Amino acid sequence: MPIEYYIFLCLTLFSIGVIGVLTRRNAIIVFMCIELMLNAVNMLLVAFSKMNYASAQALSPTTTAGIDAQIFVFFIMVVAAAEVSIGLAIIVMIYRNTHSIDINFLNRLKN
Amino acid sequence: MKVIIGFIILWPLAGFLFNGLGRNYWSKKVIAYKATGYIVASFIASIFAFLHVQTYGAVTVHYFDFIHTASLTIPFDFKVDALSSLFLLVITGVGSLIHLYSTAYMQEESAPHYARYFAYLNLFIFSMLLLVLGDNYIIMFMGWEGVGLCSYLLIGYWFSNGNYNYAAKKAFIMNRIGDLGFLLAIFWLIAKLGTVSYSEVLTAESLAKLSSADITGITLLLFVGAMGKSAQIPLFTWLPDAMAGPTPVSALIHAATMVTAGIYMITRSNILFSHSEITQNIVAIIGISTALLAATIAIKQNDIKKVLAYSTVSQLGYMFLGLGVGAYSGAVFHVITHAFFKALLFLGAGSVIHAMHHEQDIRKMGGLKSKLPITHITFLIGCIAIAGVPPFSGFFSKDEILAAAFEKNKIYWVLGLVGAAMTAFYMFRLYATTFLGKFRGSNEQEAHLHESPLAMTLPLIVLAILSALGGAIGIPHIMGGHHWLSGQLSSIVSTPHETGLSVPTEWILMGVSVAIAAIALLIALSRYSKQTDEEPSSAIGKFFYHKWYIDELYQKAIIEPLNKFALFLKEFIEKKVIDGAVNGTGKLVQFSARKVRLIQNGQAGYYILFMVLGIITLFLIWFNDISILRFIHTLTQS
Amino acid sequence: MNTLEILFYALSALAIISAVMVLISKNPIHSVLWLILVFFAISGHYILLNAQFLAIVNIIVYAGAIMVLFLFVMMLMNVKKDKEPQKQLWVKLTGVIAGGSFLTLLIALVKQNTSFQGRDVLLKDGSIGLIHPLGQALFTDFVVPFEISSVLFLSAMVGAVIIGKK
Amino acid sequence: MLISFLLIPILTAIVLLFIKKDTLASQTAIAASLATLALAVFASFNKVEAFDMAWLPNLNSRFTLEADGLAKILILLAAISLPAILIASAKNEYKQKNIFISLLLFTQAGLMGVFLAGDALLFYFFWELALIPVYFLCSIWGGEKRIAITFKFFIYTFLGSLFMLIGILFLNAHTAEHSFSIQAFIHANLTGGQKITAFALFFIAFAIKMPIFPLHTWQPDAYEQSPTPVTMVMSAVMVKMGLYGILRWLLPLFPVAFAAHTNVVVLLSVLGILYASFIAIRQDDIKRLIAYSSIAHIGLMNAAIFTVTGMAIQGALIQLFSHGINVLGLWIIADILEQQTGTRSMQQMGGLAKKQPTLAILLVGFALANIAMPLTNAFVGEFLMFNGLFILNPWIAAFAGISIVLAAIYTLNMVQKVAYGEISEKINNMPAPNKAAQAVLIILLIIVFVTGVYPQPLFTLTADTLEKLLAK
Amino acid sequence: MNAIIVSTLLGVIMMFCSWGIKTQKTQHTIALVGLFVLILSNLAQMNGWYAIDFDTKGMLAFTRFGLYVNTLFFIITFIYIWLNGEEIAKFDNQAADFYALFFFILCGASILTSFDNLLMLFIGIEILSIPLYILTGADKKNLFSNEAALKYFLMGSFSTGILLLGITFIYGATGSFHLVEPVLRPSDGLPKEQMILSAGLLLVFAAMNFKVSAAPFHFWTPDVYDGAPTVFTSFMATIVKAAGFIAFITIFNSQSKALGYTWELVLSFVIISTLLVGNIVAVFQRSVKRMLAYSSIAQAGFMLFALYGKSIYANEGIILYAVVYSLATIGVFGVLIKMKENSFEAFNGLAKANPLLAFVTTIFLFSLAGIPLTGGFFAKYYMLNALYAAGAGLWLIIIAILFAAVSVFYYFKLVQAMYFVSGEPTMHEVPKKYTYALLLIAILLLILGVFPSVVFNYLYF
Repeated sequence: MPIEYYIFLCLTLFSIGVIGVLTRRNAIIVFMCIELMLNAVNMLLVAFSKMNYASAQALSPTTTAGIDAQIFVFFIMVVAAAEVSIGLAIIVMIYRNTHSIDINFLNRLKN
Repeated sequence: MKVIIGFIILWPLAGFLFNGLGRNYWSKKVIAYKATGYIVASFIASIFAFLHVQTYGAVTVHYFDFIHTASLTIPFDFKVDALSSLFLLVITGVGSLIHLYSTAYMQEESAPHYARYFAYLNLFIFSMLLLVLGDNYIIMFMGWEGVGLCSYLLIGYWFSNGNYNYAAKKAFIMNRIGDLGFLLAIFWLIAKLGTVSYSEVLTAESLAKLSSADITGITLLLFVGAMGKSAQIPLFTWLPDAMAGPTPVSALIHAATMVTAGIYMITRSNILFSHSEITQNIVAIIGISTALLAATIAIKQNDIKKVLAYSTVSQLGYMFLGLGVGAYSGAVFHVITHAFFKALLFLGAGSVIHAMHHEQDIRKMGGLKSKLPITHITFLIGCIAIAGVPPFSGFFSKDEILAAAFEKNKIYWVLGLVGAAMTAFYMFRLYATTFLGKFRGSNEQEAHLHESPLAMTLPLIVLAILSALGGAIGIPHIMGGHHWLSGQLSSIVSTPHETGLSVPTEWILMGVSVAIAAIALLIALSRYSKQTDEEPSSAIGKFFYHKWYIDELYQKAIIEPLNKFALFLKEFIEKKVIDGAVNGTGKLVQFSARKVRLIQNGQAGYYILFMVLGIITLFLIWFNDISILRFIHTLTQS
Repeated sequence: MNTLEILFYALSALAIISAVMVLISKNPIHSVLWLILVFFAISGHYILLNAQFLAIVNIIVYAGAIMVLFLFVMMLMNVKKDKEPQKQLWVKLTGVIAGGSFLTLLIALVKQNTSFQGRDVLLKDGSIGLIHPLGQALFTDFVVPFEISSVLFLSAMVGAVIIGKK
Repeated sequence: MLISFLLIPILTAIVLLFIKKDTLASQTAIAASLATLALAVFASFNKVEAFDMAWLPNLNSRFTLEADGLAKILILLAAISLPAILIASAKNEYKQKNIFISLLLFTQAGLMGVFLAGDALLFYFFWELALIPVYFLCSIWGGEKRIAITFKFFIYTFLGSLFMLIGILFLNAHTAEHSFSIQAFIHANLTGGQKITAFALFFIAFAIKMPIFPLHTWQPDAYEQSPTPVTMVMSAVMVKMGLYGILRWLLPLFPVAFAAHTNVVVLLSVLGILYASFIAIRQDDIKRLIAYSSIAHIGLMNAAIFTVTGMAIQGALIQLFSHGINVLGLWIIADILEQQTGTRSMQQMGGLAKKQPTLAILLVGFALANIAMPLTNAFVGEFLMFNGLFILNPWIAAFAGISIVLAAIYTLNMVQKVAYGEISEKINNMPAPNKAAQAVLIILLIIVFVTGVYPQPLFTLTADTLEKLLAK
Repeated sequence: MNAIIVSTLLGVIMMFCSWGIKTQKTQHTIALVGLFVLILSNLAQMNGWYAIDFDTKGMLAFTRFGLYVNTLFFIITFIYIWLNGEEIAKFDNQAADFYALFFFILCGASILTSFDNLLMLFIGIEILSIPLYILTGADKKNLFSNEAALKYFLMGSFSTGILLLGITFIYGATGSFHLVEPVLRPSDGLPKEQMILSAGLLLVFAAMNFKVSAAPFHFWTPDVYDGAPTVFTSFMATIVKAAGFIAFITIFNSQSKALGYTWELVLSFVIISTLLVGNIVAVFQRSVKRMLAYSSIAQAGFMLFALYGKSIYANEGIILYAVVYSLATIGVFGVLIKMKENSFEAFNGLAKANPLLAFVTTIFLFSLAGIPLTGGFFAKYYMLNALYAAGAGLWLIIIAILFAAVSVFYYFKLVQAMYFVSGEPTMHEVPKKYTYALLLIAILLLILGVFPSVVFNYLYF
């Protein structure tokens, strides 16, 4: 499978995530869209990992080239989990105070 | 000699400092004695200097270097030669008399002001001496500006009066315009020759270095300076106004000495002037025009001092005519005789004014002949002298100029003759209206009429004698004299004026001028011994009466536009344009601050949108090689 | 077209369609569910790439833990079903255009890029995605970040405590 | 030796912060400034060693103080002006006067530093240091519109000096060892275009500081709004910083670029001279009048320097000093008038000659110096400067010469309105003469006339600078 | 390594303190002692003493520069905590938790000064950011604080996504997460095979710009700085930002020569827009806090100069700038904390009411504005020098200078309020000790204003 396909796929997902961030007002959905972006990146990393592995394997069959990318994905997930806990905590806090999670109403601070 | 010359100039300075600093401490008597004494001392020293020059010839003394730089050295040197020693005598001599006169004339002033007056007067003498003693143009210029300053201070002596202040300022500024010309001439000399000393500038080698354009330029600029100081067209209007000052001041500064500085300067640099035909013609034309213009105005004036003032302007015009036609010694001769009789006339007028309690309008006078006998006699002598009746001094000097003019150009002579006639006319108009007929003033004034004290009449008498006999120093050859003055100046004047006229012609010329003057004199006498001039009714009369409307013309054509221009600069250019631009920059920053901050609208969605757009922009810049940016980049890479 | 390719296209289509559905669902709950579907599709891709460990972790962590947390919070907030206010149309349009141009730009770059030409991704085979080599790597070469990521969790924990406390 | 020109004022200034009693503070300051003056006089007639110390090793910048004639004459001016100002304003009431005086001393230290610095970075440092105390002085003790006006002044000059900073940076980058010394700057390796760029960067700073038309609009406002003692410092000494910068830095560094810009700058300056003179004619506020007059004078000096003729530069060198003295005198008089009559409008004055004749005489004396009467100090300088201009171009000299007439007009206007005429109410209400200030004025006036009659010491003092400048 | 380990341990210790020790004062003291230990341990590493010595497998690389910067960060944090102990305690009864977060942040900062692998960069940034989200929202009842936290969090996560995409691209193109060698080969144009690589770098660039709040990725800054509790804004705007810059420089300085002139263009664009937005908008602010937020954007614009190219000035300059800017900002915020309101009017007449406080505030503001005699001047000078030494055109420097002049506008507005406007400042009681602490900072700034090299001389011994 040519790498470009994976790149296109992941970029598409990433961009959908971006569009989601730009078009939705619900903070949670926005946050979910960001998670989508991260996942798109994850997939791309794995694809690159396998691409590198493929080229390295041709030279040495026991190579572990590309493993770093998969580890990286692992760390991204770790970070994402931590981020989610904080993010949701903040969203809940806001909800407790304003009973809304609409980011459009978050404009007390401006100019 | 160094010491004597030093004394000449330092006595008046000492007087200035003494009177200026001690004005609150000395009594009027002390002040008067000191002030006069210093000038007399200076006069005595001047006599020594004069005699020294007569015996040993010209001397130059060096004191110190005023400016000494790599590229220019201006020594502080004094030079006493035939020309300056003559002027020294006139200045200190007439100066002493006028100081003496002033001690009585200014008696009404309180002591500090009295002292101030004498301080100014001493300072004036000092400046004037500086002017004539200097061995280079810079020192002359110092004196030149100094006398202008003193003139300013003395015209504005009664400083509470706004008009007087205005007159003083006008005098100073007009002088400054002339000074600018003088200064530029000095620059020109320095630029071309690198020196301003007479002994180096006025030599054949220097002349060789100057092109004819240079000479014309320099002489014209010098003449501009002379115009200002000696009240020639177009810078003459300050002089009549200068009569605001005390009358002795008018006599000393605005008749006898300062105003003749221009003649001194041109005579001093006559070598340059002789080499420029153009300048000479211009000098002559301006001189004769001024003479005529002032004479026409003088005919219609009713203020005793104004008449004399215009008469001075007119006589100065004559002197410039003389300079223009090359009769340098004639011009100097006229300066000297004029100093005598004009000082006399002014002092006489002062005596009249003193007696009349500061009434200056001749229509309110009349019949003073009997009340002020000494004043009357001396004034009459002055009038005769100025009218050019032989053998009084004015006749000789004026005639010398006219003869030279005739030789140069007949038109000058004719015009000069007309002027002479007018001079005789207005002087005797003045004399007749003032001294003859019946008294026309108030009874109160009549009751107080009195002859002036001795301190005032003594100078009058001395000056009257000088006016009468002063011509002796320049009796022309045809009358059997040997023209002492001309001989004196032969070392200064490069081309001593040897009249090329035949003896009969000269006699005829003399006769014509005397006849014309006599006729004018008689007409005036007969007309004005009984009556006075009323307000002029004819157009030309009004024109003369209003001084050709020249003041008004200057006001409308120069002063007002300049004032408006200044206001325009101040109110519009400065405030709106330049400061507007500066403040506008500040406002622009604030305005853009107001606008740009609106992008920060508080919406997280927008923020992220802008971030995405920002990324896109970065990509576009990076990958698409935006050519404008590349252009700017290459353009400014240094 | 072999099986792998068919699977690739099918999973890709699923992922993209679900992702789009996340965007356009009015109901937030539906969005969450669609997103879980996306994650499943991505996990499918991981399996396709023989990244078994990540596929499992993805399901467990993302679809399992994280998304459930999302769902949980959403339930907690009792968000009304289709009451979510929408942004103005032009804002949405701008967002779509911006995202679209971002995508176009990157795709254009990838297309121009020559270094990827002819390089393939190894599907199905390759042992690096298995748990054994990954674990080996994680505790040898990547032990430093592994340890340090604990700090991340610690701070997240402290943070949650600070914010969660009344 | 040289370092004490910085230390005395700075230490005194710090001490003053803790002296709360006004009279004691002012006496301390006067004593200190007189000590500085004594040092300055001594330095003027003796050879002084340069002071050199490592400062910023990483930047290759050294703490170098050195004094040639140019520096000495300005040090002397700064040293004269401060005691004069302090004595003349000793009676003035200011809140927290000790701090006021302290800031003045800081300014003096900054000025001294500017004149002595032999290292570009140090020069810039002091350049700003002289500005900051003035900012506070004007803003705290100034007139009604002080805040906005002073701020404009500050931003304007600060912006200008930032350009100079770029210039310094630029030159520094092109010197062999990244040095900041003047010598290294002179030998900087620049192309012609780069020289012009650097020239422009420096020139902007100096032009704003002087100021040259049309960058001058901060000045009249700032002078008007500042407390007069500060105006004196600004006008007598601070504006000289710009000219000093041109003589010390611009001319030696970029002789070619300098000569290439002669015509433009001279023309601009001459335009500015006339412009300022015309505006001065219409001023009623005595401080604004002096301000515009000062712009005209400074413009002349600038034009003279840019002619690059020995005579004109010589003239400018001594005029730096003379103008400082003259304008100081005028400002002291203006200050006395403002303090004693409560107004600056000349319309409301008049008759001073009757009320306080001594002051009126002094006013006339300084007015004469202001219009460069012969035998006053200003004549010597202006004469030489005009001469240089004439050698450059007679027409420009003639054009600039009009300002001689205009100067007479506005100065005499001032004299007439203030000293002469009927005695006005405000003048009539003036309290007893301020003897101390008058004594200062008399001393200054003596300096005016002595250096006007015998300027040779000033020529001797500046001879070495002139020689250096013309050696190029 | 010492610093990372010790700061983590200290963070944990502080966590437990919040249960064990109830008095705020003790917690404060422990935190300060901890910081002292941290500084010592870091110095120890600089002198070659390691607690644990093991191979990081190319994850971290400890350079003298990085370690020295760490020391400075710790010292500044020490000053910060020393100054603000009381203020932090005011929030909650759990100051220890905040201290713990500070230590975690310092751990993140230490990683950012020593990372040698993009993975560590990512983790470091996250360790730095996550506590910040919390600190921003620490004032739980305050809607502004809440809003700021959410905004910061959302945008921060978004930028993390961008960062990751960039890293992925770089990995795709080079097959490695290491950043040892310049990844781009120098060339005139853009070779086709490096498109993705440069795209990756650009995305990383964008994400880093976000972290250091450079335009057009600065939007979070004003709102977050404004909304966050002032005491934390102070920390956020200083250490955190400086650490971000160090990371930024580490990534790009080795690359910049290879990146060519398009890189200069991109950087110029960012620098100019950052300076423009920061300076221009700050002019119109009515709240001092918000003004400072914008000004910190403007300062970031200056710090970006260090990215322009590798030179000795860039390294020395960024250290100096970071220190000076941090000290001055901590000082200004320290004064601001004592104000009851954030408006300019609150400062009216401060000079009269408390001359010393007004004086130190003036020093801080001067330093921020870059007036000579304060450290800010040399900081700016070094940055300009770095810019020019890296071959930037003079035009960029001139633009920077123009904006520096604009910055005087708003900093001096505060000076004017304090000195020239009469009024009563609306402020809390300021303890003498507190003022003296501020005075100490001011004196430090003055020393740096005359002898800036004291900061980085240590770099060479």
